[in-house]
Amino acid sequence: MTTKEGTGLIFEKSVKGRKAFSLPAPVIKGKKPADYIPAGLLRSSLEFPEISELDIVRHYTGLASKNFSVDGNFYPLGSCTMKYNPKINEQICSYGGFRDVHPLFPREKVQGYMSLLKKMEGLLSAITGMDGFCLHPAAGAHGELLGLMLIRAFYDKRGGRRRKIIVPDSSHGTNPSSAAMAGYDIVSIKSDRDGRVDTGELSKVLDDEVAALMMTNPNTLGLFEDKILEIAEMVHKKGALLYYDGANLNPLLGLCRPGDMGFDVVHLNLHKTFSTPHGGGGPGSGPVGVKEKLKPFLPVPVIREQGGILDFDFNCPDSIGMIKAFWGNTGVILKAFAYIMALGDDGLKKTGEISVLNANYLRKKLGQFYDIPFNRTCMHEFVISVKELASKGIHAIDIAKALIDTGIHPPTVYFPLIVEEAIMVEPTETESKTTIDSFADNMAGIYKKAETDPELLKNAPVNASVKRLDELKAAKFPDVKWDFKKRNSQ
Amino acid sequence: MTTKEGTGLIFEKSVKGRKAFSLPAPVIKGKKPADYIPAGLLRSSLEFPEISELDIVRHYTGLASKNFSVDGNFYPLGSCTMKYNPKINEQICSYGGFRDVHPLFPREKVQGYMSLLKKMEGLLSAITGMDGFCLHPAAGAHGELLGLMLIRAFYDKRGGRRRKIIVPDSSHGTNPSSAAMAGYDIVSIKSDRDGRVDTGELSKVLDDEVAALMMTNPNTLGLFEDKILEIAEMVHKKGALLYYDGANLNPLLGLCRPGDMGFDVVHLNLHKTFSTPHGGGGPGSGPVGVKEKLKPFLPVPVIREQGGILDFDFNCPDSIGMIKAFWGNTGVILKAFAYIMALGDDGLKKTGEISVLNANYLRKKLGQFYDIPFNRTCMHEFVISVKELASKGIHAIDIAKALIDTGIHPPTVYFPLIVEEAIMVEPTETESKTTIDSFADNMAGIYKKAETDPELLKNAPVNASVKRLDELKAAKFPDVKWDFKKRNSQ
Amino acid sequence: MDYIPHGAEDIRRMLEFIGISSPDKLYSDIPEKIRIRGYGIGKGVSEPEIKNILEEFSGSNASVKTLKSYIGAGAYEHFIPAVVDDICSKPEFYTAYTPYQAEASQGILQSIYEYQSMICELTGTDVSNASLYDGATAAAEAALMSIGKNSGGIVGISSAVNPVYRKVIETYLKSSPCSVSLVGHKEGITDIENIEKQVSGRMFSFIFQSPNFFGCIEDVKTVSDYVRGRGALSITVANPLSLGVLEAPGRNGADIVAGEGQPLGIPLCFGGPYLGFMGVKKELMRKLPGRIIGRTTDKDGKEGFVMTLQAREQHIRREKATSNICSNQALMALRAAVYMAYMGKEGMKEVGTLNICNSHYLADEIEKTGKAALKFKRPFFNEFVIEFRNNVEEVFRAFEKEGILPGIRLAEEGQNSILCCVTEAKSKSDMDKYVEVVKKL
Amino acid sequence: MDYIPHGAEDIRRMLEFIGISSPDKLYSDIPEKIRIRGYGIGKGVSEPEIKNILEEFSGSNASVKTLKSYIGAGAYEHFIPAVVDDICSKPEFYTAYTPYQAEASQGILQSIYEYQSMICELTGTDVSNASLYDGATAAAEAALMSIGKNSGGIVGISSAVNPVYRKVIETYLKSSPCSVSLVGHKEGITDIENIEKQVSGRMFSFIFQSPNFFGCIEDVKTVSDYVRGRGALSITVANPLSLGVLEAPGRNGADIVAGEGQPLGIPLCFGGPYLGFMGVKKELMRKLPGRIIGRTTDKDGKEGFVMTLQAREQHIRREKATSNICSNQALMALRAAVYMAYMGKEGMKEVGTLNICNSHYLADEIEKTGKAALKFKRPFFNEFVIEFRNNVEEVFRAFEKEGILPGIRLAEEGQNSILCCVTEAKSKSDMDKYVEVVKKL
Ligand SMILES: Cc1ncc(COP(=O)(O)O)c(C=O)c1O
Ligand SMILES: Cc1ncc(COP(=O)(O)O)c(C=O)c1O
Repeated sequence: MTTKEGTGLIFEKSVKGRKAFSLPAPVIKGKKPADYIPAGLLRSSLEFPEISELDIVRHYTGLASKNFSVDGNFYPLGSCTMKYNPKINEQICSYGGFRDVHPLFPREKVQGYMSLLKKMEGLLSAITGMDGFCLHPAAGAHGELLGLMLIRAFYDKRGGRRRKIIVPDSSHGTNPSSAAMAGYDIVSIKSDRDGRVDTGELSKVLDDEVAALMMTNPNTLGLFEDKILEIAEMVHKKGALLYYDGANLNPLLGLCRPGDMGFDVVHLNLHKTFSTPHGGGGPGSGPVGVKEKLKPFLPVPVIREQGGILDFDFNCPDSIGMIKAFWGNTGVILKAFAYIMALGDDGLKKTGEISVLNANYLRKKLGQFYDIPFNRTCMHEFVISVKELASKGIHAIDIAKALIDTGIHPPTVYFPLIVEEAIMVEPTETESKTTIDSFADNMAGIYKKAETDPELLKNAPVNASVKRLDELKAAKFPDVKWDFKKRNSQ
Repeated sequence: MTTKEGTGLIFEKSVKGRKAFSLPAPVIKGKKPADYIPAGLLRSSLEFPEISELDIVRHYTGLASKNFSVDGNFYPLGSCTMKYNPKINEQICSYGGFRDVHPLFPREKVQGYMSLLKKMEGLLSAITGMDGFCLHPAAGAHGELLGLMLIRAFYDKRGGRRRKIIVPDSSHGTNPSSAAMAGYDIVSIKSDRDGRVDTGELSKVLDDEVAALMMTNPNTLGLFEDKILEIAEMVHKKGALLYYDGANLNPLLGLCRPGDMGFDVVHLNLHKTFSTPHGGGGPGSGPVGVKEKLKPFLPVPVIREQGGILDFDFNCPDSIGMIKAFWGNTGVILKAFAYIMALGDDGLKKTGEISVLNANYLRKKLGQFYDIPFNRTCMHEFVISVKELASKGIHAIDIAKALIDTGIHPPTVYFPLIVEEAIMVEPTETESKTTIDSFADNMAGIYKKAETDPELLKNAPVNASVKRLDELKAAKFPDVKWDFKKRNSQ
Repeated sequence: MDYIPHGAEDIRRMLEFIGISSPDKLYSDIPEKIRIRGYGIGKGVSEPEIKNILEEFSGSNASVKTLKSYIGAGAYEHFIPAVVDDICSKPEFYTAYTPYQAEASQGILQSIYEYQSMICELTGTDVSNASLYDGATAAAEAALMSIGKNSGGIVGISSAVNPVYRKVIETYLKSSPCSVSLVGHKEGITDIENIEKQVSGRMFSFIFQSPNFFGCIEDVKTVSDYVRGRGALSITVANPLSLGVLEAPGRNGADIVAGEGQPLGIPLCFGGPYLGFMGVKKELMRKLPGRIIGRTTDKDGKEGFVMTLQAREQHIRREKATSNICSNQALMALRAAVYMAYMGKEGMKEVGTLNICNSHYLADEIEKTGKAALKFKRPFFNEFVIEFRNNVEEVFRAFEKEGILPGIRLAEEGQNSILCCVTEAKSKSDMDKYVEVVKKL
Repeated sequence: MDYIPHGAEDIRRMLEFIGISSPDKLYSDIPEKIRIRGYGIGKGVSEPEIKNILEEFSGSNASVKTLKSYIGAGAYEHFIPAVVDDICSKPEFYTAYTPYQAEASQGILQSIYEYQSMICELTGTDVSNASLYDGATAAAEAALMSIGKNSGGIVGISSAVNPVYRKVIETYLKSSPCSVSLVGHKEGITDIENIEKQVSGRMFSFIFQSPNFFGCIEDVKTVSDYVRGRGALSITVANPLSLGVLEAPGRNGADIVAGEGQPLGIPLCFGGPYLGFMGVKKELMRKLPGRIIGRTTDKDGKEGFVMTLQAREQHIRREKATSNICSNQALMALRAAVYMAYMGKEGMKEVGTLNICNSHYLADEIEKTGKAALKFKRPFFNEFVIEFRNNVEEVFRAFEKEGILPGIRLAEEGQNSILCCVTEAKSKSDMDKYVEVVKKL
């Protein structure tokens, strides 16, 4: 139930003298910070809210009720693989022997964790066909950055630094951005008429300065890059490497492996393919896998058996160094590990298979009304274009907002950039036919509305906690924090 | 977000072949029940729903969003003490050493539990001024039944069975009902003009056949029975006993004790006074405390030190026997124990004090608009009457339904029975002035609406997941279960 | 600590509004004589401290994770799906109360309606209530339902009913004009001839359990037919988890099916909170104790749910109510509802199958050792009585060494008998360890 | 097992609709050559089994519940209020994703706006982002913000900065035209003279930490004044929990305050997921990496929240973005937000006070034994370096016997030095046990 309590900022609910916290008494009565620390270093004031425990609970209960989520809503957010997050994995993560362990505990006291992480490296290697894995990266983009650093180190070691990274124009924004962060120049290539990497274009830009081609396969249109073996050969021939953005691995589970396609570096998104929750924007986990020749460059520490126990080895002369404090988002990795072990060979294969079946079923359904520019057998997702509705003044964003009113989270819009008025739909394998059918019905209804009563869509949403928000205003007059001073002077 | 998924019965979402469950393979492959059990004993069919794990999660997420709760809403349900349920207590209850313990484990393996329960008996005795406690009863009414059984056993043992129990007309329905279940005849006495036990009336009915007078103090009008010592003397003089319905103990915490008032038997509602959640209707816990003379009759088993450990003693010749399998709603008791230990003397006193302050503050506020028949300093709750609004066609139920539209759970209505068109308000000590003020404002607004636009109230609620429900139809044409057969033939 | 929200300024302003100087001015009704100065239970402590204190208590208990337990006898170790814990820890459910205001409580109401429907289907009955305290009190309430309020008579109970249930029923009936007659079992199950022999006079009802206390599956139909033939109600106490594979008692003639819902996703928790369930034939609907949820429509004709048939209840009927029950075990009913939906049609069958197969595997393997034998040669579900050749004390010592709790002692059924329970929570290797211990006796 | 909802009939109907006979007909794009037959990782297992397997892994780890740990060094054992766990386990929060669709995500958006506000207030800065991966990468992002994309130059780092952070910053900067200069500390804190001496050329920024790696509180003002005087940005890595009592670096001249948010209610969890936070001066707003949430209004003028200033970000700016960050640590930011609200104005002060008082109590008591001494005589918050007379191996052995982890070894700062951390999670009796061990050395 949406409650009044859920409205208003927590700062507006603050009342002098109220408190929620409960802490033990100090060891020595009456001691104050000033007894130990020079006054000049101590804080003059802190304007935090003052609020009771119940009021905090009500505040966030109210906020929660204003949020769509996988547990409450179909969430076909393309490229994000918003699949069901199994409850058992949340439970596992709360075990004391996982949750309350300091990362710097003596290794012999954390062999449970060490062997789990080691096993996880092996599982991911098996699933991707790579030779080694690093679990440190905190997200996909972090994995990309690491992957590109590895590529850099590889060329540095060999001699002959290369300065370019090729990305298809359909690639995810993090790809060029990570490459830039890793110090590379970006070369973008156009997709071909089928929506795939254009080998002609590729050969034009593939020169000795190219360090790597970054690809997503299936690509962001949901299409499998069927010339992948040819592309791999082209790239390798030029002495360049092939990078795999694993955000879209889901449909290939149990079917084929990037390692076998010729990829040299791979990152995975455990928060997509392996069902760990996205947490309202994170945390994620973006492990990186490499072929043998890149293994020496992996970040430290590396898990190795030493003296009868599994230990962290920091002594790797060719390593690029560290990319994160400690050893990765362990709590996330844990859940993905449980997921993989639970599914096993059979469950993973079925997962991939049904993600493709669901997407194609839905593609056929939506294709009855909507234009699907690259309309052929897809993998786990597909992209609609609503540019034909522009004449009615209806854009992808309007369709999205209208969906909110049906209790469905909108698909990704305006991505990939190569499709005008793009709506990118990924149902995932955890959604039932019933849910998919009902989504298709809603989309059909919206389509009809777009033709007959476009104003209605322009006004959507009307059932959410707010109506359409003014993003321009937000960017023009940034209000990005509460003004505590103003409040005090009121 | 209320979702479409939350609508419809789980049976309507069932689709052949879907499943959520996940179980290990049998020990010996291929074995079936029929290999061990005669066919005649085996089940022919079971029409349970077939539904996926995600769909179950969505189903209940949808249902949850249609429910008011303390975490989401102010819930001033009189007589029920809907106070905040501390999260720490929920956490504690999930510890493996509490949750995963079989009640028949050898005693020496469960000394943590045994000593906790023993300590809890002591704490409750201290809080009520009684000499002994039994933690077995599962709720207040169960405690009442036990209390009355003890009284019966007491007279049986002494010789001279008595057959009557006196209850005030303001008493809770469970009081007469429990007394009847315990085999007694019920004598109801009218309250006096102050809303309290009328000592004149009492003396008229107090004869040698009376086993006990059951009282709630403060009574259900929220008034302290100020003649309690006189009443106790009257009752005891007649050789009868005094029973304390502890559902309203909250305001007296730290202030005074039923034992000191002269009560011989007491039951408490841990799910009220001691903050354990009400769970949508339960579980509760209704421990019973007695004075020395009644101790021999307490149910078995009794916790006692035997051979260096705390053990259960089943060998109590005068005991009335068992009233529940095992030893009470331990999981509930646990939370109340943590609450009492955390609050201690100081916290409990403050709890009582503020529950009274909040009620009187709110009483004064609502008294500006509403008629409060017994309008004097109250304890933790008070009762409004809206009988004057009857001329506009507005009844207590209409006020209640209008409150739903403000996001507040309605107070108790039509109880106690001695107030016409009663609305019984109990804010509890965990609600802030802000929340109470906003409730008072809403109540004022509704009052004005009752005068100016009564139709509006008759139509309430309009913001809930359903409009006003037809209770008469429900009782006249009882539809109390899904018809699985009908579904199958559809 | 405490959970009071007010700052000093809040309190000042509230007192001012009331027109008094301090909160104790509100206590004028309370005789000075009985006022106290604290309970002497000590000062409160902070959240971190209370956590430490309770962790210590918890740490002094063994659990089914630290010991391998084969103890059943009314409370069972079963796999609890994570989904059950997750859903039932939603505050929208657990911090609500009885759905007195239907429009603000559709979540709980619908969940209970669904619970009732599944209990009816599982037990083969027409009406179920929204829950009772536990299996034993549910059986006692069933007994109370069957008797007249004023006329004497007898409630028969099989001696194969859980002895704790028998005790609770006896306690409840002590306040009634009726008495209890115990009917001895015959080789582990109820025997009609014994009812005939041992119950004379007006019998209101006969209570038996299936699978019974010894684990044996009763012939519900034969017993019910006989009992109903005598004009009495047939009351079956059933293990709901067994009903995924065993025939519904209601379909075999039981008038009332009651029992303990704990096996349906409820933690052991040292004995409670559990769940009393009860399903009855249509004719008994208006005699049912406790809450009942019904389906109806709102003003606009939209489907919705309400508490119904309240005229039976204490808040309306007072001393004439069918029962005094008010707070019940709704959250546990929700657990059971989620569990049943999760298991579904096939899962209920499968989990029942695992219980049967596992328990029979262990029983067979024990017998093979030649060191012990099944006491009753009857079909059983997940419990059985095993009689050891060795002295039972010695048996327990041997198991203790291996961290195994082999079952509970059943002195009445033979010197060296143990009631042993095996559910789907035991693996083959667990059971093989059990057998190893037996072999070495 | 798997999480596929379809029954066989569902699949049949879907295939039929698509017009194919089996799912593998959808794979025509995939070269036969690369198709595999399973990974060889074995068959899946059921939920109860996976639970057992993971319980076993968990059981092979020590935890701060089974050992008394005085280890800090970048991750801290603190009291986590139950409310934090409760709220952050609401599926409405944790099963959502980045709030791309604002109207369907007001809960998350508002919570982050509140988080940003509190981070700004705590650090004394004007703008905060919605989170970064962890403290080390936040420091590295701060360094990247400070440098020009194309021109070379230097980022100075104090050697009193956590060595792991230094390593991560170095790795990040390797891809840039800039290099890192390490500035040696002087008796535990940063020394301006050393910056002058050890950093020559164009300095873009100087990074130091307070309380620093040795626990010592830096003189943020003096360092910042000097650094800014040289035309560089002052970047302070701070422990947010210390800022309840210590002055906000932003008020003492820091341009960027970044760090590890783990102390704000985030479990240790063997090193992650944690929370990188960052607050900056207004002038740097458009250079901030990561997401920023802003307040705006809807069509009806009602207040609401959106992601804003997205023109800095990768999905719009691609290679020209301020950073590549996409998924971040939003749920951890929520934990921090709830923690900060729970502690509030007074609680932040009180928990800071407890850390100071506890750590000084232990330090004093250790020194009193005469067996060890503080390495640096500086004000500290909850960590300090202690140098033992005895050989450090022997010291560790003595503690191990008592189930105590006394801290981590700090070889670079003296043969027998230990970095010891004491938070509010330690009681007096815990610390007295520590001292007992020292006494007996
Ligand atoms: C195709 C693709 N690549 C990379 C990423 C980046 O992953 P992350 O958000 O975990 O940094 C995403 C995620 O949105 C993606 O969809
Ligand atoms: C005054 C009073 N007495 C007794 C009871 C019965 O308690 P329970 O619901 O726990 O059986 C109640 C609860 O509603 C009550 O308010």
